[in-house]
Amino acid sequence: MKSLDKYYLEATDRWQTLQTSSVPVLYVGAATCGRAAGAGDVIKRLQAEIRDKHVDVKLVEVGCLGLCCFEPLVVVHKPGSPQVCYGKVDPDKSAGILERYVLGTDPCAKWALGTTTDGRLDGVGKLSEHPMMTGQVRHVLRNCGVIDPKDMGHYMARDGYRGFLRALEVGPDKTLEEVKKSGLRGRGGAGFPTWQKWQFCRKAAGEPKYVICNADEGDPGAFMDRSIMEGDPYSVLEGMAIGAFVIGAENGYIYVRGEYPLAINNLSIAIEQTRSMGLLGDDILGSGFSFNLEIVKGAGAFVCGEETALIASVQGDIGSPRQRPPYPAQAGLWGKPTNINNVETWSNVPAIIRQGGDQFAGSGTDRSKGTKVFSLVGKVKNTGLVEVPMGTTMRQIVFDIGGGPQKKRQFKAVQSGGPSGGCIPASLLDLPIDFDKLQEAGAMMGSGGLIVMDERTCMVDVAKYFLAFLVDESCGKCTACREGVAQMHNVLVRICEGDGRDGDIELLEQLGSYVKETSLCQLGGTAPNPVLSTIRYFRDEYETHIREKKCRAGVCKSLVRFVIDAEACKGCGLCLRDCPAEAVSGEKQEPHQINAELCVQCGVCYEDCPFDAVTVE
Amino acid sequence: MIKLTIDGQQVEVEPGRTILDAAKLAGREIPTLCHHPAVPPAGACRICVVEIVAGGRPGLVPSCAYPAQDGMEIQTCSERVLQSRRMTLQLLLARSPGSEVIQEMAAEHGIKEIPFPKQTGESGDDCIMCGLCVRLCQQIVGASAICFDGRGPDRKVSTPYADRSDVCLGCGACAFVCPTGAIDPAEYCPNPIEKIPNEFNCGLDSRTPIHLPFPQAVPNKPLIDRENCIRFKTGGCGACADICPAGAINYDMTDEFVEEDVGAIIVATGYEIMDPSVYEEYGYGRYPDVVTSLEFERMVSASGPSNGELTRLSNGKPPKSIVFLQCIGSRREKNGKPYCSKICCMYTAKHTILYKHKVHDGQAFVFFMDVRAGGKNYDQFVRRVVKEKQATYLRGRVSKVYARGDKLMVRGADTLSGTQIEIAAEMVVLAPALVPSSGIRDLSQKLRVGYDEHGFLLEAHPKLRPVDTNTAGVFLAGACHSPKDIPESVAQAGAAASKALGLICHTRLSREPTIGIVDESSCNGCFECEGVCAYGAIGPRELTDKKGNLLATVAFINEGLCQGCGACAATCRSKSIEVQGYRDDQLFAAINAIHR
Amino acid sequence: MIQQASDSTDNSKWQPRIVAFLCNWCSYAGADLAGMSRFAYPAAIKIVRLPCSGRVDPMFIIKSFEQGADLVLVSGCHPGDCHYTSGNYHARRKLLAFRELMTFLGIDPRRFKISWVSAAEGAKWSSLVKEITAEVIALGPFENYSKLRAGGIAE
Amino acid sequence: MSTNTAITEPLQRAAAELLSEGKVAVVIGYGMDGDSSFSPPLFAREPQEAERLVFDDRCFGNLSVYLSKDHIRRMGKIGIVVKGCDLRAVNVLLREHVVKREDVVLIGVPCAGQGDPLLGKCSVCEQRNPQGCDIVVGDPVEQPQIDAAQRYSEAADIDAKSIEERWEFWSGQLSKCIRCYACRNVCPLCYCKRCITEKTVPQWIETSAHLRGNIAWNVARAFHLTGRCVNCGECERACPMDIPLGAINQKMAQLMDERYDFQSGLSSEDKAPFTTFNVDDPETGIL
Repeated sequence: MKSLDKYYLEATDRWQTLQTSSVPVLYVGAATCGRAAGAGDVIKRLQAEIRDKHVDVKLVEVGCLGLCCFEPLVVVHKPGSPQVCYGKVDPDKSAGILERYVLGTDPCAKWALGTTTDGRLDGVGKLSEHPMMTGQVRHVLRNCGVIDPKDMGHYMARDGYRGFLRALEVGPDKTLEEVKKSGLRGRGGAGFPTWQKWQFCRKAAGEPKYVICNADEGDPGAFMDRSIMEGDPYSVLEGMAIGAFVIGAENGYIYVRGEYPLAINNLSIAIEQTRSMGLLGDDILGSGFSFNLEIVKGAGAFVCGEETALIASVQGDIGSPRQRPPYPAQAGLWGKPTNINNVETWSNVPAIIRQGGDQFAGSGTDRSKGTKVFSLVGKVKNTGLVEVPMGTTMRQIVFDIGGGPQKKRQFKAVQSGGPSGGCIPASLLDLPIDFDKLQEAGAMMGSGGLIVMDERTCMVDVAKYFLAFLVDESCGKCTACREGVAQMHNVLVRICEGDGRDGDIELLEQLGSYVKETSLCQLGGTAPNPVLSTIRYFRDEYETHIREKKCRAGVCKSLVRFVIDAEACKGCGLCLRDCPAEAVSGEKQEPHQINAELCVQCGVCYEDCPFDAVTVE
Repeated sequence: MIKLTIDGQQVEVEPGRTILDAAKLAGREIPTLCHHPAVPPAGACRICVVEIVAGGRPGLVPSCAYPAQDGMEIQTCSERVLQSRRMTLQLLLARSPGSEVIQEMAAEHGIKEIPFPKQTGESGDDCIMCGLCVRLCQQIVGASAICFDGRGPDRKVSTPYADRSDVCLGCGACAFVCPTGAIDPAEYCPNPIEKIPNEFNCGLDSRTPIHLPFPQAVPNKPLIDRENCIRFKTGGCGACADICPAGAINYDMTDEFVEEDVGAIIVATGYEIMDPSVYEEYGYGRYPDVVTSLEFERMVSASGPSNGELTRLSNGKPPKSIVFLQCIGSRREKNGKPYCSKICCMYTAKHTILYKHKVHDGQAFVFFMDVRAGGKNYDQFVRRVVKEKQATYLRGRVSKVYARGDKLMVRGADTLSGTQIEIAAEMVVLAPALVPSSGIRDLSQKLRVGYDEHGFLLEAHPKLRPVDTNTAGVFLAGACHSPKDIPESVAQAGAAASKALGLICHTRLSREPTIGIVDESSCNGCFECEGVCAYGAIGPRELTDKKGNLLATVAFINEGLCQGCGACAATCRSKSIEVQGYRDDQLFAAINAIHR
Repeated sequence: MIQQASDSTDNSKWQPRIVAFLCNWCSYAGADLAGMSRFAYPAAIKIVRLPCSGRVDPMFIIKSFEQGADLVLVSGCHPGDCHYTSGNYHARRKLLAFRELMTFLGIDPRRFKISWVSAAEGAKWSSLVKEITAEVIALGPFENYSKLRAGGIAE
Repeated sequence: MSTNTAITEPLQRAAAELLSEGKVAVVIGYGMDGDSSFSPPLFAREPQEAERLVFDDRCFGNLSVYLSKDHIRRMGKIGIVVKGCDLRAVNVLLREHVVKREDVVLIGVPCAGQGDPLLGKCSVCEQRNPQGCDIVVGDPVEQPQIDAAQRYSEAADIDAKSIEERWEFWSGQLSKCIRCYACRNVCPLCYCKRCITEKTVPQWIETSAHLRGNIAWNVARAFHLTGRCVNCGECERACPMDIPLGAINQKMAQLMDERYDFQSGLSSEDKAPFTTFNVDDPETGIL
């Protein structure tokens, strides 16, 4: 076998020189979320500053560290002192940091989140001790935000492709054994043991075989896969190469949704570099194993996250699922055995092969091993990517890492698993993150979206939102999902418009169980989960909507009347100024009133009132 | 083989068969909507779900698409299955309230009303999106003219950009498989599918391009009507060839002319009935309930368009009163046929009995001139019809049939009571004149058989040789000679057959001796006779002296071919040819004898 | 009512005499049918049966006139119906040419008629004969030829 | 009487050449005879006899009459001098297999018309330059355009009379006929071994010369020449009783031309009108 030691040596020392650069280096988080927060302007400003000041400072664009609420992030490497990660760096701050810290000595501690390498910097704690980072164990995300996603050398310097080389050495059987020992289960949501899935495909008759990476990630509010692909695309490629080697597939596809252009770009660059390195293509390193990878862009259909619909889409047909069996392992892409895994599943594989399955099995619960990346969003202080070992409780994620609800609001529930998942009320916060435990609670790990909701969220409205999403995204092929979900949505719309009737809840439950049982694919199979779980834990809210025609959370427009509580109102006039319908009246410093006829229930006053004087009647 | 239990019953099926196939074997009825044997399954409508109790992933699965697996235990109507089916039907009823198929199925499953608002959308909402038509068009017919448009509840079947399709073959297969009849290919099909009227049932129902000509056809095999068959019109489809288990369909076969040298020909081309719409007073063609006796015969026949159910063509209800009008076009000097069509009186009597079988409380009337019941037991039959009140016989002609409300007023004379009579009828049956089948004139000219002005073929002699014709070897049988009923036709057919056999069973042929003979001494060899001989019976013959040198070339007549017409005799200037029996001297004597 | 020779013309004992050459398959059978159907027609007509109208030779017609025929009729099958396919077509050419020749020579063409009568046209045959007989009575005896019969030399 | 030297010499040379080369056994032509009113036929068997051949305006005879005679055909291949009208007769003989084309050598002579004054047939002649001959002697003469009215003028004169006048005319003319059968003997197309008038069983045509027999004879003759007579005029010229026989033939020729668009003798391949038919031939006057 051709050896890559020469490249490894060269890459490692290039990485070392960067880490111990005698010249200051600024790592700017330039993933999609970073750019959305303004990283692009920061980079331009820094470049201008460096040019004007004629200083020798290197700028490196890196992926996303996952601390979305603190975007844009800049990590500063100043020779002689540890790397410091600064948060919410707008262009001015970035110039300030450059001037006062990089060129000066003031570490601007108030903007710093923490140091990322060893060593002390006065006034600045360690980033790992930052509340959002403490509970996290970053295996899948270890390179994200650290390496330059367009430079394969960085990845190789941090043991990139070592797993794949080891697999080539030990052969497919041993590799599969390692994956089995690791207890790795599918991160797409179903949690099916990965080694068993690979074995089905490996044993199935039929040539050629295919491996596919499901990077459709259709759940609203889920962006873990995007960050992995943008920050560390090589891990996905390496994982797929190992999987293909075990299964005996020579062709692989990465099905990325069209809405991730940056991820597609970084992946293509990674593929190009890996191929030129000889780690992709025919007869890799003379091992006799050939593996070619291609990227297929999705056209924005949530249903294409389902494996048979995805396969149909790759084949160029309409993305609509088909009845199974036969399962894709027996007859998938063009009727040939095909193995499909999620992005996060593939990117867990290299570490398992590199460090051995036992090391991976060391973390997590007895039947859910390793870590899980969540995208923590919603009404929580610290939103962003959270990678925690299996077994961490929901409370730890929401309160410790997430910092609890915003604006001193009351925590109500957390929606886990997106449109296919269920909601977890406060009473179940101590539920550990575990495939089976979540299933029992009527929720679902799903791809990892966690949407935190506080008392200002109406659960009926949330159920309606997810159903509306599913009505649009249902492929429309089978009656159960097409008609069932639509009718459930109609019922919820009725309830939210104040036309709820007795028996609606029972009807929703009956329809829900029907759609779950009778739908052709898992989109329909899981569509009722949001409704069933909200009914299970928040039945009272449904009843108030139906009987009292009231929405306590102030969300369902036709069931809401905003009233100003005279004692609490300080007469600051904020609501009067902002009310679009001029329904608020009152003198300065005096309690204000809302004219019910004019009020259009837009909720601006209810949201903005600093003193929570606006109440829902 | 795969063994599984369906509702407790052991069944064995080959691998690859579905649970539905197994259930059929076990005699269990499972409703299907989006399933059709000729189309690959999709499991879209979910009406056929059954419950896997053991031996597979437990839960509800669509039996039409789920492969049977060894050791499976299936419940086809467990409570869980029925609940799911009821909900599916309720949802479908909400989506397509107007569809009878769904209403029927829902009623069968005990669904009274549904908890969902019924969709009131525009027409064509009978489509339950089962996708059969699209799958058929893409995978079987191969035209891919229609596709799914859109996603979710407002997904619909349409052509690309909802334009008229330029690939649709117009085969109508999608309409054929559509479970609710929601698809109307005419909307997008460039060559619209016209309904093909079923000729045998007088166009009262329609038939498909590949069809049995008529129930008792011999051989009883289907044929392909090339004008309407899509394969020949546009080269597409070919579904019949795929489905035919015997592989008997070969599109390359074409009609071919088969030439047979035969000893005898029996012409039995039968009859057609005259189109009574020429007589506007009876309203045929204007009122739907005025029908011909042939149409009536088909309507009351079990293999007819309505499987023997007699209903009015206007409103589909059984006719409570019916009037039979005789001699429509027959026995008429002006603008009609002067002859009696002979069989109408008897079949009308039969029709009154058939009518009473179909409509017990109905009343039949017959307007007649005189009942022609001359056959064996015929008159007794008619007398029984009259005596057992099957029909009221009114001797007289009908002057007019006109509509009033939903009834047909039949105004005629009853000469026995000497009064005008008007009957409110719900159906009027005309007994039109019999005419020879179309094309009889070309055939008879080809066979050189005479025919009268109505087109009936001429027998050699009405009394002495009724089955022969003037052309030797051509015989007549049945209505092509003159109107006659079945007993007479059969008798005449037997006679014709025996005559033909008599002709061809001998080794030598005896014939009239009237053939031409050449007087070689006076023949100039100009061969103008050869030009006029229609049978090519005249050829050259070389006269040589003993030493073999040619003296002259004279005409020679082949006795086998010569028919004795005498054209050559009239053309020969030197009178060197005589026709035996009509020689010049004989005719000369005849002319002289006339003047003695 | 049999049409008797009317005695209005001067030579009261003159009986019109018509010679008819009928083709065996059509006109002769038509005449036969007329008889069978009891259609009456004048007896002035004397029928000579030929296999086909194509067998008729102009000499027959001249000989008939020489023998005292006041009118000669040739009747055959309708075109297309000829039992021998084309006999009546040849006859049509020859006989029409012959009538032109008669006209040219001054012999009254009305005394030579051609007709098509099919085997089923019994009625037509009887009305045809009635018509021709009436015409020949109107024309009177065929003087031109009757004189010839006497001495051969026109006095 | 003027000898047409421009044609006579080349004619003599051609005939001598044919005879000396043995291409023909005899050359039938017109011989020089100062004191006769017409140039009699000449049978040149030796080359030197060819000098006696001549072509002038008195070569009335239609030499094709000899082609159907057995004793002449037995001589071998025959060379024959043919004017335009004679050639049409030869074409009819070829059509009726009387002689084979390869047994005869046609020597065509352009003819500006015979007789002084011009014969009737020559004034309406449309074949002054004979076509399809083996040899053509002399240069072509000018061919005037003749229309149908001129061609059938004789017949038209008689047609103009009333039917009684026609009967008077023809009964008078035909009663003159003495049944000498000169017309039959001189006509090239009357080559029957046994003529119908000689047939006695039955005797369609009475042989005595009374009007009745004569009418029958002339009807038979006219009918036998319908669609064949090429209007060479020999019958009329030969009739001792000067009966206008040509008019009858001309009438029948006019009928064939008008009705069936047929002129006899223009080619040897066409079919005689009475031996063929057309489904939609005219049917005027048929009951």
